[in-house]
Amino acid sequence: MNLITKLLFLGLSFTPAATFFTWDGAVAWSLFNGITLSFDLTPLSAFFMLLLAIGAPLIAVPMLREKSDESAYALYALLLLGMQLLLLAGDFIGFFIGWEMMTWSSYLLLLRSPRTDLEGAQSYILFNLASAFLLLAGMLFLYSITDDFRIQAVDGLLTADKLVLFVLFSLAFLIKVGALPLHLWVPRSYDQAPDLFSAFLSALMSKMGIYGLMILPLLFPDGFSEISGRFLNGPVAGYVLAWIGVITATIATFKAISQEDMKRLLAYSSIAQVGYIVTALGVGSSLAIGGALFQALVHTLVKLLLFITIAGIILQTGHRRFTDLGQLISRMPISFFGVLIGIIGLAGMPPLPGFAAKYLMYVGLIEAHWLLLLAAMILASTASFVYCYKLIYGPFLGHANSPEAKTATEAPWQYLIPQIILMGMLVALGIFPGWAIDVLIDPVLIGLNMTPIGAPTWAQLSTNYGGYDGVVLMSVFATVFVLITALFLLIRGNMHRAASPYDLSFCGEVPTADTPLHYGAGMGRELRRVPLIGWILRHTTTGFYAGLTRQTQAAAGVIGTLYGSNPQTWLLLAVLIFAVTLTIQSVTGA
Amino acid sequence: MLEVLELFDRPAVLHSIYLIGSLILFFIGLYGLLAKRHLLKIFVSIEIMELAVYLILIAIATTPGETAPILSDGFTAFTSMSDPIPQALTLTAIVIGVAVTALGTSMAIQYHRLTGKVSVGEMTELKD
Amino acid sequence: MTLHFTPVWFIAVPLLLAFLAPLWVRWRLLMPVLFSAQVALFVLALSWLPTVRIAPILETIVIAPPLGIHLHLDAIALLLVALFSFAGAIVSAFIWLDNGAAHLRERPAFILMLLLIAGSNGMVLTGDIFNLYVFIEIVGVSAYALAAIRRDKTALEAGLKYVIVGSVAAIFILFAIVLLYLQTGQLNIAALAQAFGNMPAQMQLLIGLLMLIGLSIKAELFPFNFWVPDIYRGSDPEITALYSGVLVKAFLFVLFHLTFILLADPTVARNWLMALGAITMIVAELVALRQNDLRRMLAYSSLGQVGLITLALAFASEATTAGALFHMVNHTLIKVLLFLLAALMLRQYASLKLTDVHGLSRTMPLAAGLFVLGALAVLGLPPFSGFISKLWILKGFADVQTFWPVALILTAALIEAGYYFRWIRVFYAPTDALPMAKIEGEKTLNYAPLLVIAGLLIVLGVAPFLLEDWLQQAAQALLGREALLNAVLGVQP
Amino acid sequence: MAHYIIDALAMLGMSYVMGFLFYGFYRQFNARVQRRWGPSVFQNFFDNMKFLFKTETIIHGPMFFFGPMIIFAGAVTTVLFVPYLKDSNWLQGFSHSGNLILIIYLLVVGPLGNALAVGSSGNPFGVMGVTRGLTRLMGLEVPFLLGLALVMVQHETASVHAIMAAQTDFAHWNLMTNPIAFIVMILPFMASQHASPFDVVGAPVEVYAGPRVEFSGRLLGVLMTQNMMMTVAKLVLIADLFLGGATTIWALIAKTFALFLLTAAVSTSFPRLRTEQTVDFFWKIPLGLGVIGVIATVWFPWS
Amino acid sequence: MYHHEHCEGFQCEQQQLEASLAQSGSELGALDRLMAWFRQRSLFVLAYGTGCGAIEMRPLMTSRFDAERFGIIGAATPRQADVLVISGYLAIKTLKRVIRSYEQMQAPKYVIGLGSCTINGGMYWDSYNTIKQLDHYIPVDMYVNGCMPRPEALIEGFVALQQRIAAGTPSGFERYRANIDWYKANQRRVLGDNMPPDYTYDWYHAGGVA
Repeated sequence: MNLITKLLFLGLSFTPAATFFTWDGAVAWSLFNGITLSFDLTPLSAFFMLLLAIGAPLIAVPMLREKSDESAYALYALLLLGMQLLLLAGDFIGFFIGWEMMTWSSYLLLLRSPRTDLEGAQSYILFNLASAFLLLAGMLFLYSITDDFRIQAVDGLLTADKLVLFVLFSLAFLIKVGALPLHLWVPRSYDQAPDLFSAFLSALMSKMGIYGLMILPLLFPDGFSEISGRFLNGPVAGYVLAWIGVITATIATFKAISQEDMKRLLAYSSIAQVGYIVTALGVGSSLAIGGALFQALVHTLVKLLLFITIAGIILQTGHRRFTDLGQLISRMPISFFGVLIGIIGLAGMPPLPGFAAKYLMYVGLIEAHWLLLLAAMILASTASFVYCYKLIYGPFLGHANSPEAKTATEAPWQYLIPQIILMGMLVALGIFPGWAIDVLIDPVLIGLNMTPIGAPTWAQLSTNYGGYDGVVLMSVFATVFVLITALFLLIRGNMHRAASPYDLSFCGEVPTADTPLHYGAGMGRELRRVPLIGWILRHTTTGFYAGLTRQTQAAAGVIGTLYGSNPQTWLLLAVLIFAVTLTIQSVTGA
Repeated sequence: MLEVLELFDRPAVLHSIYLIGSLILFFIGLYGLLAKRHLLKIFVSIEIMELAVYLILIAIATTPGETAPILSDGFTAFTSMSDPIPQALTLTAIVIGVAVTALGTSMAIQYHRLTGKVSVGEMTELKD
Repeated sequence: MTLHFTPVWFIAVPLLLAFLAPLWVRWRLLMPVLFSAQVALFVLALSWLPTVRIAPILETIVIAPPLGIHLHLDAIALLLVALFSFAGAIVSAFIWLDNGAAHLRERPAFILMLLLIAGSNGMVLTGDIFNLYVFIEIVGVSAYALAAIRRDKTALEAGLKYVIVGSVAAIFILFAIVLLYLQTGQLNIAALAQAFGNMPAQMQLLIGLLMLIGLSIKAELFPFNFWVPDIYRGSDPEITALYSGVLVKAFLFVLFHLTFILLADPTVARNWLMALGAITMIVAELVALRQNDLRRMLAYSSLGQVGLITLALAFASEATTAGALFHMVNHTLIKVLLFLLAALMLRQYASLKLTDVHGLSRTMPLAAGLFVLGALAVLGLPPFSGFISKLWILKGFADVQTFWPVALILTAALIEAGYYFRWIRVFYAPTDALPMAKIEGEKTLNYAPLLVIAGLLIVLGVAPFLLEDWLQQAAQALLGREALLNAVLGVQP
Repeated sequence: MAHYIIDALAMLGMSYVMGFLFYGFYRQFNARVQRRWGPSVFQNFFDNMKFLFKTETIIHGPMFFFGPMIIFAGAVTTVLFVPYLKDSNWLQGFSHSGNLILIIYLLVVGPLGNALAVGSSGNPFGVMGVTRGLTRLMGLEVPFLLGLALVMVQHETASVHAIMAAQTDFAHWNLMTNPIAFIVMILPFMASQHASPFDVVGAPVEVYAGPRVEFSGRLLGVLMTQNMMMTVAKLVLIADLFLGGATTIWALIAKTFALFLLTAAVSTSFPRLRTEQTVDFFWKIPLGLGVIGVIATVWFPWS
Repeated sequence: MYHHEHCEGFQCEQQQLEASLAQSGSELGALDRLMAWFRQRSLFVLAYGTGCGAIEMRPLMTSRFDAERFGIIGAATPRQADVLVISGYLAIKTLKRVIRSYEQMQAPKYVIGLGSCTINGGMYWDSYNTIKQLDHYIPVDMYVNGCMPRPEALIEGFVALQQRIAAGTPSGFERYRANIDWYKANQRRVLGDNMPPDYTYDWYHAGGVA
């Protein structure tokens, strides 16, 4: 029974893949009053469907390790259903239905974690519903103008209408991707969700926001071009969006550096990474959109890998804070490589594909001559090195800081299989960036009526600003690495391994187990002394939202006093209103 | 003197008097409803208000000189008879009103037995 | 002898069955009769659907309108009657299957519930305004008595408060009817409608206001709905389900029926009623944020939905009206579901305070799941039917570029989400406490009626076109003043 | 194939020789400024050889060993992706398969690999140094890349070859046509060479020698070697980008030496900055200049 | 060059220790000579001032004496250092740190004893908490006497050390490795239970290769 349920669940997790591979032809479903839902797979939605198809089974595999939990499985299936509906939808109603199903089923999955507190759960659902309702408002606005719920209906609107739609939709989707200052829910929920579900949230659900944002370039109001033409090579709205993205990326990166909890760090890093995508979408050129798609792909793979690996660590040690872990490299070597590959991808280092994505986005920005944005983006992406380093140093290097970290063993195979698959995918993508361009991204660009980027060979990433060859790069690096290592080992001499982890040059002192040798949480603390970063880290939006909640509650309290318990008061009020209305109406003469 | 009495026979005057009287009654009831705390007094007030409304109906619908709407004693046509409908309505309404009042008072008595309270203001059990 | 089906049955059958109560008691058939009566009425209503779609049925009693009393069965009346019988059937099935509340399974409750349904049906069906008053009072009396039927302190307090407020509301209505009669000499609503425009404006205003306030108190509109939370908190949840699901809907119908019929131009009252609805909605949702008792919270949520329905109905466009009627249906289903769940939870937990139901999903997983479903539906989240009806309403507003109600409705929904999800989170909160022992009689069969509703919510959410035609006809019937006047006044005995 | 191998070896050899000679010169220069005699020009070579010939080397786990290998591989890759000569078949490495942005990122690969080794050593002082290094990187990379981006925008390409080819004569050197980019970029460039006054990360007396605290013997030798080669690669890159590249080896040496002299002059003249001062400095002065440069060259293209 | 051909008193102890090591300076191969030359040309001195002699170390690096021209430069961590200069008296407390630092230095490594205190206790000859004779505890390659010796003397000491290295003379670290038990016994005599942990030298016992 247990096994059958699990197998069924595993099968369910392949539904996106099944949809992706077997979908043919459009499907329509009539709702009411002339509203018809149409479903079809466009190149763009196929791209995101592919991400889903990759991600869903990979998260399902480690989930099988837990005790079989039917309701969680059911919710997960609903979530997948919602996301597929969303991606397939050809009109906004279907999109909204999928969007909402995704929202509430993910919320219910979030509740299954014992760590979810009231604030986390509430902020998750309220922000997401706010996003959904903004989307609904935008849909209705569009409908009121065009009498049409189809997504293509946004073409050819007036500037003012476009502006309204742009604001509504971008707010909706920016909440979903967690752009500042609408990101409050992201760190909380990613942190508190069940460990594997965090992977889903970060890797896949944030991509749905990106999918939504992809329609925004259609909506850029073009009325300001005469003002902006001189300064900007592009629409003002795109410029604003790009700045939102890059500010999000920068601030979230600094916040990530200052986190002391692995999952919170990854949450902020998700915000930052998605911020790059928003920036690239703001640029809106084919290079930048290609970069955004590439980044979406890479970020999906990387975050899946990292969250699954971290989940494995948490499973094995029960700890999640950098201060409690350490020195797992020898005990969890595969996980170490998982995180290593993950952070290399995250930091956008060559030769892994994170670099290809960043390269496309940078070139997109340079091509648009948006250099200040480029500078800010570089700031964010170099600052991300710090948190990447923290992420690998904290758990794996340094010294074990808790009894569990000293005795942990490698994560179970259910966790390792997805890790290994994802590592393989990342490395392969890094070697063959041209393949991703050619096979995955160019069809989408063609589908969006944009110039495809094109790739001369599968190994080459090529733009009109120049490109690079993944195979050459990888082989040079690997050859040198192998040669120098071999050379070094050949003339090995008296190389010996320290007999104790405490054999450190420690100013002549002898460190012991009690000496605080692990630098895990302290990393990044000194960044506060840099004025800009210190300022950013001192400020949060929590206060604002808490204040808003407080004010609403207070208002509710004030109005609530009307609802007393004395029937005479109720009647007195009714009679008074009657009298007053009657008098006013009689005097003014109705 | 007679003219004065005749004046009273005129429907408009008579109706005004009835109307004013009923309205006074209505407001007495309303006052009681809003100002008195005792449950039974409140029901009495409600009953007074209701009666005031009935009075208005009966009084305004009837003009002096009309006879009761009963077809007997050789009366074969509905001439100069008062409108029968208001009376029927009033009778029905009175029945309903009695039912409501009876229900209310019985509840009030039971409530008093259970809690010993008679005042509306003391009914705060339901407030959180 | 062939049975002649007439709309009177919707009123007469429950009344008759209620009067025969001693018989059912002797035969121990109270609950089966209660349930099967409602089911029969529901089936009857459905079987009439094809007929009514073609033309409304006018059942005259003795003489033709405007002099005689008549019942008017058109699409909307049929919709509501079917809805009321369905809600009644669900509630009675629940009471039957659930052996918790003994006092609801006895004769008084049986009679009162039948009376309540009969009265509600009568309110919907009748074409005579005094008849309407009588039905309002029948419903009122049975509702007051049902509120107090548990006969403990809280129930009696609720009953007393209800009596006081309800009878004052009835006096307002009666006053308005009296004035109407005195002005026109008519009691037939259609005839009144023709004469209403000829009355002096001051009188129109006075009557309108009296009627509005009387019905607003009954139909729970702000600022006349302060009584609602107390009553909902004090009486049994099963009964509350009927209040929220049946009673309020009947009064809402009456309010708008009269508005649309009496006023030749409904736009006169539009702004008033829309404002009333909007304020009701916002205020109720806001206040609900701070409620710590489940039943009070549900009461406020009910108010909020009533506000929404009012807002949509008052706009008097066909799309919003149809949407609002659909929302009425959905809201009835949802609130019956939620209140019956509250009843089930009350069996298990001493109180339904926020702090007492932590981790409820451990002990009552199905109840918690159904609560989630109900909450999602009431918030208007797909794929449940609440979404469709809200979308319908919003689309109706968007059709004519009226955006402030859209903004208000969405804001209200957001606030509503704030408290519903707080409760859900509490239900699913991790607790250290061991799961409570299951009480006796807690069985899955109890949930059967609730599962029916849940299934219906999903089916209607996925396939709303099942009800589409009916709803649109109902909306046309509600808004079609001329058609109704012609139909009623043109008929011959 | 053989061409590539010989070419690569030549590039590496040239980088190494130029590297230790430049550093030797720097020590001489520094000593003369301080009115000392100073060590021999070959002193860095001696030091490096001494470390490479140490008979004992301690390691702290496999990652500690692979870190220096990664950094060395990164340095070699960087060297091989920078074209040393203009209009020549030689000393090109694999630069046709790369571009400027790739090179900039390759510059960072090695240090990050090394950071893993430092972390693996378990010495908190080393990690502290790494953090400082990453912080400094965060500070310097923004103006550095902004300066290079100005050049890329100017030539509408990210290819080093194309940028080199566009600078036909002295008047068309980017130093002349886009001086603001050079000014923006040059100070961060010095910092990326670990030159004083931005050398707080690895200076011997700052938190115990920084990231290299645990490295000893031959591993330290490897680190020194790659540092010299990397320095030369960076100098060549800047010479390519701003000084019009070089057609002969002598021109290359002259141009890189001129750049190195500039660095050395700055280094000997200014006292060391703390990490956060470094970052703050880069975000104020060079970045501010960069913003002015963007406004001047992109928003208001006079030319 | 103040180098004695004949041993006197306690110096004989050291010569006896050295006697066991092969005198192989003249047998150096070409590569070995090159390596030795590089080594002597580049001496990194651990910046560790144990006593008052540390004050004499500073001028050594400055413009006036400029030790850098001999390839002598300071190093912050023992991992990178080649030469440990014991600058004067050595308190027992400091001895523990000195031993630890010395063992953390990577071979080839050298020790220079600075001043009289390292030779025979000097003016602290009767102090209860300084050691009297440094080469009982760690092997000394070169003594520079005086109290304190001037930087010139220090330079001369360094130069002498360089010559020894270039000649391939067996160094202290080999002696230390060969006679580790003797040194440890001496150290334990003064340090008692306060010995530094033994994982830094344990592998000497396994033939010097770990």
